[in-house]
Amino acid sequence: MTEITKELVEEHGINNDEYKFILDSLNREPTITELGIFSAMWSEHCSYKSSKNWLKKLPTKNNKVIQGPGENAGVIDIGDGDAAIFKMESHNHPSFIEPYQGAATGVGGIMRDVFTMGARPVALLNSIRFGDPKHSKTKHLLSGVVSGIGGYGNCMGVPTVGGEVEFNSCYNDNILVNAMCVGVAKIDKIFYSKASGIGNSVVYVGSKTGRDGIHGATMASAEFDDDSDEKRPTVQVGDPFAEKLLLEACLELMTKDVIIAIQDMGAAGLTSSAVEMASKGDVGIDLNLDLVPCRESKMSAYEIMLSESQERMLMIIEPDREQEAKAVFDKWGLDFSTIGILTDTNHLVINHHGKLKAEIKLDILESGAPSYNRPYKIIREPEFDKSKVSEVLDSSIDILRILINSPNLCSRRWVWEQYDHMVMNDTVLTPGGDAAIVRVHGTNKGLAISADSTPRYCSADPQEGGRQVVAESWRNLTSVGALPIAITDCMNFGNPEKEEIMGQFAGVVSGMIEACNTLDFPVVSGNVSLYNETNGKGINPTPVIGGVGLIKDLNHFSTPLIKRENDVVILIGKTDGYLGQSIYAKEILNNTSGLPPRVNLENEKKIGDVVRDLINIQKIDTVHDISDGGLLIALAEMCIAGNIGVKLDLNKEEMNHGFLFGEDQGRYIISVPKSFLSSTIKTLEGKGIYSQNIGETRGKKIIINEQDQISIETLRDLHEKWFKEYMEG
Amino acid sequence: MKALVKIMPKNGVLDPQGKAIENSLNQLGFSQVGNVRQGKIIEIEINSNNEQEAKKIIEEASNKLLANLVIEDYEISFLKED
Amino acid sequence: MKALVKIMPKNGVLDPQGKAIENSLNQLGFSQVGNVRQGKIIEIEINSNNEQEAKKIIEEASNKLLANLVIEDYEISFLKED
Amino acid sequence: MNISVIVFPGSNCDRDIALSLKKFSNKDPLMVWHQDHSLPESDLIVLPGGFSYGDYLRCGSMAANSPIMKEVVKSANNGSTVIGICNGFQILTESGLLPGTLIQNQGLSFICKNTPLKVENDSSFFTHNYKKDDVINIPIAHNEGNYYASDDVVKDIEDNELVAFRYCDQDGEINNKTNPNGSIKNIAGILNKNGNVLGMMPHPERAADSIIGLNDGEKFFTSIIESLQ
Ligand SMILES: Nc1ncnc2c1ncn2[C@@H]1O[C@H](COP(=O)(O)OP(=O)(O)O)[C@@H](O)[C@H]1O
Ligand SMILES: [Mg+2]
Repeated sequence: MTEITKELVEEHGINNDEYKFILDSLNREPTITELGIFSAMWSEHCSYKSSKNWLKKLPTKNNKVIQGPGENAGVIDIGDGDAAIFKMESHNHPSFIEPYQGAATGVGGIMRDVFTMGARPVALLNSIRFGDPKHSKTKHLLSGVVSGIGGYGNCMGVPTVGGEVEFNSCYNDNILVNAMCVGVAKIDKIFYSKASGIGNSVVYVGSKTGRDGIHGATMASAEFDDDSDEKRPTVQVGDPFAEKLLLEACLELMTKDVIIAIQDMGAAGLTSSAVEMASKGDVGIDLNLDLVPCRESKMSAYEIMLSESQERMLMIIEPDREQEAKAVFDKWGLDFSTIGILTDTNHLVINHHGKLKAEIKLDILESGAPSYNRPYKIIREPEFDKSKVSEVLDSSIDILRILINSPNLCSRRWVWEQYDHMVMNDTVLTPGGDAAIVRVHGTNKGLAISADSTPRYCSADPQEGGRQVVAESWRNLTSVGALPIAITDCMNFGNPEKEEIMGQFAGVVSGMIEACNTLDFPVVSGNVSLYNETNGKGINPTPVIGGVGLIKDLNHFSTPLIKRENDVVILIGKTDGYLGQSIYAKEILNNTSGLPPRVNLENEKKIGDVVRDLINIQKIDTVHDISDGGLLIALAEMCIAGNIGVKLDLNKEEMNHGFLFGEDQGRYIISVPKSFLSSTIKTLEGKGIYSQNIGETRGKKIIINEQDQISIETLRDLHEKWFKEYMEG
Repeated sequence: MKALVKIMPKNGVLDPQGKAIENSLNQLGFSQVGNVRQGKIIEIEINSNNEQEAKKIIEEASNKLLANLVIEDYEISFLKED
Repeated sequence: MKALVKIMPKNGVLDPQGKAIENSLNQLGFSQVGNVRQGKIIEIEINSNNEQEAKKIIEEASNKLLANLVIEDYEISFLKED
Repeated sequence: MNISVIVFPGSNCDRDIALSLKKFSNKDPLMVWHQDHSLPESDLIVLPGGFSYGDYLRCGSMAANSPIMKEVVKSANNGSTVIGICNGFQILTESGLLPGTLIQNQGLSFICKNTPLKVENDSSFFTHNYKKDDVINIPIAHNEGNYYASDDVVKDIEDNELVAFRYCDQDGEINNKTNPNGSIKNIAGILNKNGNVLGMMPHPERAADSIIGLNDGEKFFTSIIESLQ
């Protein structure tokens, strides 16, 4: 028997107090298998020990939420008996170690979270962040991650419809790979993970268990250092084909009334799925590991319990329905094995080769899990220093040329053309818009989905940043005409044991709470990834928001693409020309300090609600929100997409870089046929919303006050140039 | 000289392709077929008469580019020109 | 017994992967590297002590499934158990 | 009129193509499982897109060896009409119903985009509602769509006017720049000599729905349904 030494306990990431609690609760020393189980369950990744006291303050309910956080994914009501089920998850560290497989298995994992609840996945998104483009690893990591995401999603036949890509040197050694999946199910056919029925069978289905990713859960929570290369555990390799079969088999079995509870084996594999299912149902669980289908010979109980082999699920079913269930998995050529039973002991009991390997009272693992109120300090940047702005003499068009061809504003076509974004034939709005639109199959309604974060704002002012990320997601959904319903989030931060990092977390969450409340946009699922830090250098705080909204009638939605000449271009929302934390400040002024633009949440809501009405009721079909890069970038994107120019007519005070490139929040650009103009203005004025006509759609150029101009063709070439040249050069 | 780099998935690393081929062969009635693993082979013409030197070059190329050492092992051999 | 099937693109058949590797190696400064071709290698455990028989089986498997004779050639060899 | 759509493990455009066929024929196609040893009576057999058997080994190679493909090959050789789209095209070449093969895209990555095609053959069972030299926009989505065949095979295909579609640009130009994947002679789809088997990489089922915003694939379906009537 393995001796449990102090070092071994430490290696498992369990601190002194935690270990003492284990000894006291068990009244004996743990076995090595038990130590592994504690280590996995109490890792930051599974236990949320640094974050849960903050997370529980987030609003999680509105009249559409069916299931908030706590299940495999969140569930909202989208009408007609349909539910949308969604979640986002990080796979940051694995993707840094092996970009292709790390990203691929991230996509595989998030899809299982969704179909384990009975939903067919209908859309994938990804939010990916890399270091400086000039950093030696960036290109390799990016190309591996993108092909991994595509490799898995494409094979599954689920369209990847949106996402975001950012470059920033803070991610040089800590890339972020967050994947989101949205599925659709019938409300009365949703499956949950709460085990029930003493004597019911615990059934393992899917691929066999190997030594993949053992200690993956602890790895995901441990800071990297320079010799992480050495400690590298076996990487998980994804098998999208196996997952496609698993998906079809699970959905087929779910049409029958056989499954009592089901959960995928994600981080911490069999351990977390068994413990969580039993704990939720307040029952005990006995497992016989001899019955677990293994890929390798001589796997130990420790290894079987902690393996993170992919494409596996755990189900609870009644013993007399096993044959019926097995027939389905046989048809799809997947393993099916009854590996245990539910008991009334409230213990997790594990046997292997006729020996007792673990016996732990479940509430020690779950409610006994540590939870920390870590000290925090919220740090904000000083006010933005405007004095240098006036020194910039370049013409607006010259600046537009630079920005539209810069790493963070150029087109991401190189990325999304590698993703099948059309399979399933329901992608109404493909990548390139503010939000993707996916038709709910067989209906005339659509889901609008987007994934967003603005880490530089969060870093400069965590609370303002927290408000902004939620508002931006809401705005992106609103821009296509959807009613935003709820979000999933993925909170990527540095080491929470540092006060200022914990302060970022606390600040961002507080800001998010305000925005979620005001915008009635609650959080229904999410994920936290901490310790994104190498050699003491953390990433920018990066809360990625995955928003989902509903378009009731697909005859009316809008896109940024300019559709006609002679439309009036209207800028909605007040422009102050604030340049703090803008892309302009970074790229042109080389200034990354200063506060980000403010978000006025009440105003945000008022404006967005009217924009949505304009789309749904007054049939405005061309809308774009203003985000990174400001007004002129947003206009350029609209012109490029529609291949129609705009003649801008600005007054003198507006002819400055602040007006054209500032990132004031809560603004939209719409393009309105003249026949709709008076009713549009009336609606806006009626609600007391500031708007101004800034020009007309016309020709093939952007022309500012008859002086400066650039052709759409040139703009498009610039927009498409950087990414392709970077990756292929 | 021609170098041959044989790249196989590391022991213990899942090899979905190999597994799929194995299943397919079994279904086609090749009952004698057991475990199957799939790897890559890369043939490189190299301008050198010195096997020692060539080996060093190919090793470097394998480490840098050809093999993914996180999940793959490689083996180098040489074919003399014919 | 373990059979090794080495599958290479036929001469004259386009090999985009080989070409891409060649370009990358040249870009990385491996100036001695000439033509590169990429193929597959499939390791098959086979339940037979008779190399003759095993070879027949593997040949059949290669013709039927493992290789696409329109564009690929294959070569079979055997590894003795160790 | 009976249409059969063959479903392989890993097929993922089976539902999409079935829906398009239903839309134009008003009848649900039969979904046939790869393990079946007999084909239902069918006027048209469709091999859908996707990643049959994970596309492991070579795309389409394992599907070509499945029990149902024996029946499909027999039936095609007896004159039944067969369409293979994307992965289905790969299965058709792997099973010898069409010449040549599809190798990895020249750029080595998966490509999903709406692509202009030039209609080359406007008299076939599958394409007669188009006019020769029409430029139509149909999405592609593949990693191995680079059509390859030996010179004499290509000559034979061209001499017999068996090229159905070629990749081009919006003006119908056919050259290297308008070739998304490296296919020889920009070939996107071909017919067999008897004209009863068509393989193509582009997905017409993704271009036959006004809400999706693409409809150049409609004539493909109306051609087929009219031919079947
Ligand atoms: N990794 C990605 N995968 C798929 N689509 C992407 C990705 N990155 C960006 N996109 C798409 O490119 C478009 C522009 O993205 P972004 O600039 O982040 O939009 P916004 O400012 O409206 O949030 C969006 O439609 C987005 O979905
Ligand atoms: Mg937007």
